[in-house]
Amino acid sequence: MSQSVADVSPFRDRLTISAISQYGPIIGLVGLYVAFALLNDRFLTVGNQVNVLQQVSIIGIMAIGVTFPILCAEIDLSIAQVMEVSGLTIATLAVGARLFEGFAVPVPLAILAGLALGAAFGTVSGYVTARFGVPSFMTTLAMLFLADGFGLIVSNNRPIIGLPESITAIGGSSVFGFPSIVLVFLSLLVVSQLILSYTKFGLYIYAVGGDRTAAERMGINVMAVRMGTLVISGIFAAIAGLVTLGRLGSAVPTMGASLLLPPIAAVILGGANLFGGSGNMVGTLIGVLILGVLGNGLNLMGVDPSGRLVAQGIVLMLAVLANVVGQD
Amino acid sequence: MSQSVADVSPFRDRLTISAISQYGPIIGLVGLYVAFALLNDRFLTVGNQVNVLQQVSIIGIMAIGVTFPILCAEIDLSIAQVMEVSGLTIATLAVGARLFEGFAVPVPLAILAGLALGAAFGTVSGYVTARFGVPSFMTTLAMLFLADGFGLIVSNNRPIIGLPESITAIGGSSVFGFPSIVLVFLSLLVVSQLILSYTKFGLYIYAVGGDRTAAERMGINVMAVRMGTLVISGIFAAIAGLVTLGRLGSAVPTMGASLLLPPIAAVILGGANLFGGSGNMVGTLIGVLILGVLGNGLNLMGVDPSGRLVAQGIVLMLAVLANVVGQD
Amino acid sequence: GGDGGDGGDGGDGTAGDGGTETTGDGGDGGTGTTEGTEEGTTGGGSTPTVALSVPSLEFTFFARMENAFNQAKSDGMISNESAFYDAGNSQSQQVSDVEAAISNEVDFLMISAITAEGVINAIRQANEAGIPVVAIDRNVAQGETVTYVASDNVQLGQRSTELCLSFMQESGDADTYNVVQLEGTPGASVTNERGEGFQQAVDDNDSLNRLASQTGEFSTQNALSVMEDFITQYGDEIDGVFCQNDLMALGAHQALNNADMSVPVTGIDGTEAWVQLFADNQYYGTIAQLPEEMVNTAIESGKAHLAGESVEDTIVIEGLEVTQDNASNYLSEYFG
Amino acid sequence: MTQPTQSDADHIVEMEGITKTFGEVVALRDVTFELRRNEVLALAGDNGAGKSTLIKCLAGALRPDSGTIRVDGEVVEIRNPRQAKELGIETTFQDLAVAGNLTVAQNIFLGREEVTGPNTMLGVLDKRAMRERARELLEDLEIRVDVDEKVANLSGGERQLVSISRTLLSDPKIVIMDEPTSALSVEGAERVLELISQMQNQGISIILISHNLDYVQRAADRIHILHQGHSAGVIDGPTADRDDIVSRMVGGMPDEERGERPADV
Amino acid sequence: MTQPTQSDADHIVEMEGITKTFGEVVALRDVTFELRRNEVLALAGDNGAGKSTLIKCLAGALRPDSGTIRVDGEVVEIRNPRQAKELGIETTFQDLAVAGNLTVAQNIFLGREEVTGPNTMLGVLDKRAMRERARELLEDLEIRVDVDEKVANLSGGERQLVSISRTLLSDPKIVIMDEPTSALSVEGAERVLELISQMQNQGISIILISHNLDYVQRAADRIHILHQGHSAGVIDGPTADRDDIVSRMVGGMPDEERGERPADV
Ligand SMILES: Nc1ncnc2c1ncn2[C@@H]1O[C@H](COP(=O)(O)OP(=O)(O)OP(=O)(O)O)[C@@H](O)[C@H]1O
Ligand SMILES: Nc1ncnc2c1ncn2[C@@H]1O[C@H](COP(=O)(O)OP(=O)(O)OP(=O)(O)O)[C@@H](O)[C@H]1O
Ligand SMILES: [Mg+2]
Ligand SMILES: [Mg+2]
Repeated sequence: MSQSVADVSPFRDRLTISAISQYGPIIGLVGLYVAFALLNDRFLTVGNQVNVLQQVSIIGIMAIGVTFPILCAEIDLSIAQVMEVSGLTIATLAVGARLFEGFAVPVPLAILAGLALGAAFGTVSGYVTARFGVPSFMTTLAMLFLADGFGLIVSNNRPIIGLPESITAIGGSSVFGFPSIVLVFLSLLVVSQLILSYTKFGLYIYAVGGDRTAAERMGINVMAVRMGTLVISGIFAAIAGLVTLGRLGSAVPTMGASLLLPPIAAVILGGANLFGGSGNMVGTLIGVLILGVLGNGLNLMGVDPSGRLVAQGIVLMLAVLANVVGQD
Repeated sequence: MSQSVADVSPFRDRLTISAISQYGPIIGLVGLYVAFALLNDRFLTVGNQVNVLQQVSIIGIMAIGVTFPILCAEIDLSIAQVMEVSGLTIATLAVGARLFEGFAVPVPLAILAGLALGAAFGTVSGYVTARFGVPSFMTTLAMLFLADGFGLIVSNNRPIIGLPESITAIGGSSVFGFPSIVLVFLSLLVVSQLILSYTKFGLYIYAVGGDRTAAERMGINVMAVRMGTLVISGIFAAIAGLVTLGRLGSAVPTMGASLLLPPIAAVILGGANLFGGSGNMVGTLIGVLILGVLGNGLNLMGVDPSGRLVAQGIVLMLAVLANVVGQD
Repeated sequence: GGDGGDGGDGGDGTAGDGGTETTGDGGDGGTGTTEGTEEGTTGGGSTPTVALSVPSLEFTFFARMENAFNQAKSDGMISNESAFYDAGNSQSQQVSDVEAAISNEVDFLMISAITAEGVINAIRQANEAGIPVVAIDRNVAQGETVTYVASDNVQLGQRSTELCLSFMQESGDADTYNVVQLEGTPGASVTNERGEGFQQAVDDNDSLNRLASQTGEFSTQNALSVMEDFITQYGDEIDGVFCQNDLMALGAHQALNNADMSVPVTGIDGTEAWVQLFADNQYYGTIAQLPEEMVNTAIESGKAHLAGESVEDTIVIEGLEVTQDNASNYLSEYFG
Repeated sequence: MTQPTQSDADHIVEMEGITKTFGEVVALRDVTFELRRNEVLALAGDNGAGKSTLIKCLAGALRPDSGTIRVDGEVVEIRNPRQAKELGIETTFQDLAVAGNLTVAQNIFLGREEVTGPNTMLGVLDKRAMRERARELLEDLEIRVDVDEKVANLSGGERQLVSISRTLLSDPKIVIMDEPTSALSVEGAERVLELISQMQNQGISIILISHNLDYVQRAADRIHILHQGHSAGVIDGPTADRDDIVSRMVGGMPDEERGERPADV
Repeated sequence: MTQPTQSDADHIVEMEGITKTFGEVVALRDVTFELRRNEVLALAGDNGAGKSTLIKCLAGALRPDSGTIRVDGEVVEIRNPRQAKELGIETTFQDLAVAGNLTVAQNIFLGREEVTGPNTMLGVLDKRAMRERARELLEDLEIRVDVDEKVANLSGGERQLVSISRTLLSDPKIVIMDEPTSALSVEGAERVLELISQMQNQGISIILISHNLDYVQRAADRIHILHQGHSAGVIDGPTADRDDIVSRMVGGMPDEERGERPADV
């Protein structure tokens, strides 16, 4: 908030928004890095760091997506199931299996259909929320059930293997030795941060998230913004489903299991306000990394499952505390 | 808000707070009852209705507990795991097994220890939240991991059977032909609603949930209130764990699985604001019943799993829409 | 220390080793296949109305049960009002499912419990309502049951681990073989039992060494991440991977593949997708469970009980060892 | 009602028979309100008289239970503030509509950002230009706040000034100001009064709500008084008798005027 | 600083060397402020001068970066508004501290509810009694709002009146009012001024912040003026020259006074 920074031009206000959250959460992350680097020699190897990135990419993509509604004081509980059903739809359509037995379509079309499905779920919950004022908690919960049911129907509840290379390459290949899934994740992150920082839509998300009534009175199309954020999070969930196909090499009907809380936790861990109006993608990245590094480090150290849970609890608490203390 | 009602004395303002939410959600519930009564003859039998109550009791008790933090603009993500670890602790202590091999304690002491453990989790997350301003989303997420880990340690990952009658009777016996678990649930509901409506603490929860800064400036001990709500939700989760022992007839290390979302969903479905300041226990009861009746009705009709999920999605969406339309 | 729960019940049966092909239905079980008619069961008619409650259709295993159940329905083995319940992995939901079945007054109830102990009261209610209970796949800890039809998870774990050992021995000679285990959801009885089988195999075979063990929570994705971390930590030390289910084997395979490693991987369940992968890997395998047979055997046992015949307490359905050799047979047999 | 439509030309806004209730609270009952082209019309009344409710109906923040609104002679339905803005109606609300989590510059431009490239939702913000213009604007108005400060951090008066400065950026036909000077210092208020007369000179028609009768008398051509949700008459501004204003605010329409339409409409 | 402590008896509040910065914004720099026993002291200054910041430090809503506060001669640390209340300091904040989701009666009593039985957190509220007293109180003050209405539904002025009526219920030694009349009609403001003089008669010491110089001059014994975070002197209220006030508000402490302590402290 210094007057002197005021002239540093374009990048300046990304820093402002971040300033509050960004330099906080990073303390927890750095602490984790230091701890694990001291405790385990393989942790800091390039290979392992690339692994971590790879492991967090799916959660990361979903976290980016759900950052939009959270900034707008909405929530999306359907991301895990939308991710699942979209992935399964792309797979079954491309292979021509299960529900689409004999109706194989070209890969690009299958992908488009999957993304459109994700967008459709977001559109329905977004519309009901924005138009009728039903809390997005409820509308997206309904979508959670719907998407889950559709997933069962589409896949006939069995894994699909033998996916075309052109699909699995998106999330499962290497580009100059770097995992493609990580590139997808990071590109989406950058694009999303640019949208937030440099477009009207991004600005309006903060405005609506901060004070919906004021935003409405200042002439913002609040309905469109609220709906838009849920559509985006649906699309991002679908993209996560798409890259999961490449990461797993197959489409598994349970691939969304327990993928609801981690993305949302990453967003909050990254300093976003669950009640809207503040946060950003850089924070989300940090939150995603904290969760990923924590899991990876404990795996490397071979902690047993119960010890692992206890350690996760304690370290998480310390990390968030460090973040908050770091902000003061 | 009519002036004429203003004099109807003591009960009056419970109606005020409720008026907004209570008469809304009930439309969805009534609609469900009518639909299932028409579709299935066994649905409206006394036996089945008692069943429904029995089925919702555990979720209901957790929902009551988590209503407190939600009204106060906090959230508790640890309820399912706290429920688990408390139940397991009571069971192992009473039987003297696993971690407490050979250290059997009298049943009342075991129960007290379990409830104290639940309260302890709430105290830790509540303290860190209230004192350092770490969002309760994060502190209770940390507690989720911790409680989960402790649960595994306490139970050594294995179910405990052969619980003393005096423990299982609390959640698993009948009183005049009425399931004891339902009585526990309804008594807790009444007590909680009384606390909300008639005590200073209850009033302060609404004040803090509505506007924390204003409440602070008006001289309310905001820290104590925020912390208090999380302690309460920990204790209620522990009580849920206790009665689960009676309902299941044993203590199972995974008994909290997928019990996070339903209680919170019930609270929101009951018209409470996720962002704090409005809602009540009557609403929570209605929300719990909507979820319970929906599951029970679809079970009775023998809808297949995918159809069931789809139906749940659609009906839930209609129910929340009905609620919102009903409020206008 | 009352370790009452974990699957000790099924552990005894253990008839001949299961390398055979087990064509046809219900070959191995104890009871004969009483195909004939049933005289006057309740509910009017020879086809009883039954209910089958399973933990979660998220697992293909139970989806196959559902298919077998529906098949039995359309074959007229059970009435059309028979209901299938999916508990969505929720303990209390399963209790509710049982209660729904009881209020529907089914002729008998088949249940695969999420945990043996979680349904004690539900079973008691069924007993009180006079509804016979057949336990499938997972037993119940207390209460009256007609019989318990299941694979033996301890045995499955041991056999799969030993299958992995035999692969390791085939692929290279060594004094000791380091195996890593991917466990299921902590606290779940299957996890405990399969883990016990793994431990037995390690104890029984001096050449087998447990290198590491971590939970993959039965999920492909978690297994993939855990396996990646195992590879980072142990690298070439890993000689083989035992997964407590096939979905995790898919994840382990993917991680090994990405790391250009080729070591034996075995799972349990006989999941279609995993078996399909065998085609080009001689060191992959699984011990397949045969849910179809469990359901059919359970229905027959239930009908036999209704007909007044006596039924054995425990019927073990042997797991079927599936490797590259019999993969295509297996697939065409069960996934047509 | 007997008035023929010929008067339309004089009135840029005509609100007729506006009634608005909240539950059993009647905030406005059958209020008729007319704003002449290019005049400054003050809206006065005791606390809770219904002033804010009335202008909210015109600004699209509330929808009346009954009554018609004409803007430029045409009957309009104003469903939300965006529609009001499309009709050229710009409003400063009493409970300031500002986004506390955004900066001063962002608030000033919110809803009408300058973009490079096509002006869609995904239009790229020209932040530098907006910051520049915001800074100039604030300097013009002698408002000493940093354009990059978050509005939540401003003092009460500063926040009000930001809210007012928003009206200057658009090109409105009608400006509504609900208590624009309530938190301002004497100098701040003076500047706002100047601003109002500048806007009038530019041909804008203005509705001003204020409890400060000095300001009202200085700025307003006419004064419309509300009393407990009813119209209490319209009187001339500069020449008005202060006691008359106050007695209408406190006691409502004088008996002699009751039943007839105010003479000067 | 050369002043011996003997003056303590006269001053119920002494704030010395108060500095408060927000990031790089200096809201208050080395401000010394003294409130005499049983006086009405007005705090005046341009928008953003630091008035609200100063009284927030005394009310426990903000903690100064440096400086000492003495109440009744004793150095105190006021960590939160509850501590301020314990010291007998009751405050009406500029951005009204009211709970919009609670009723008028609940707001009036919030933090000092009447309970039957022991007065703990679980004390049982005596709702009927509170509603009765709230109704009487509002009637006394001629505030026409329903005690069961939610405060969020009130008009701006009504909300302000509710906030002010809170001060009457406690038994404060010091009352701080930050712009209490900003949203009030002329009559409403009159009533508040009366209230202030009543409180003064009861022996309460009062700090009044207002931009309305008429009200300030009528009510205040002395006027303390702030200019851009610095003290711009203290002058006598009723006899003050209005131009002097304004010039200090706009230009700060006159040169001749600079460097010396205001004579009349
Ligand atoms: N949302 C609402 N719900 C219930 N009553 C309301 C609502 N909004 C306004 N009112 C009531 O309507 C009446 C008129 O309110 P309004 O805000 O128009 O008054 P006002 O003339 O602007 O007063 P002020 O000068 O205090 O701002 C008041 O009695 C108020 O309590
Ligand atoms: N939380 C904050 N963060 C940053 N700056 C702040 C904050 N609070 C106040 N300020 C700044 O401190 C200065 C003094 O603010 P203060 O609210 O005390 O002014 P004031 O004298 O009460 O003005 P007004 O008459 O407009 O209410 C202002 O410039 C304001 O922008
Ligand atoms: Mg108003
Ligand atoms: Mg101020």
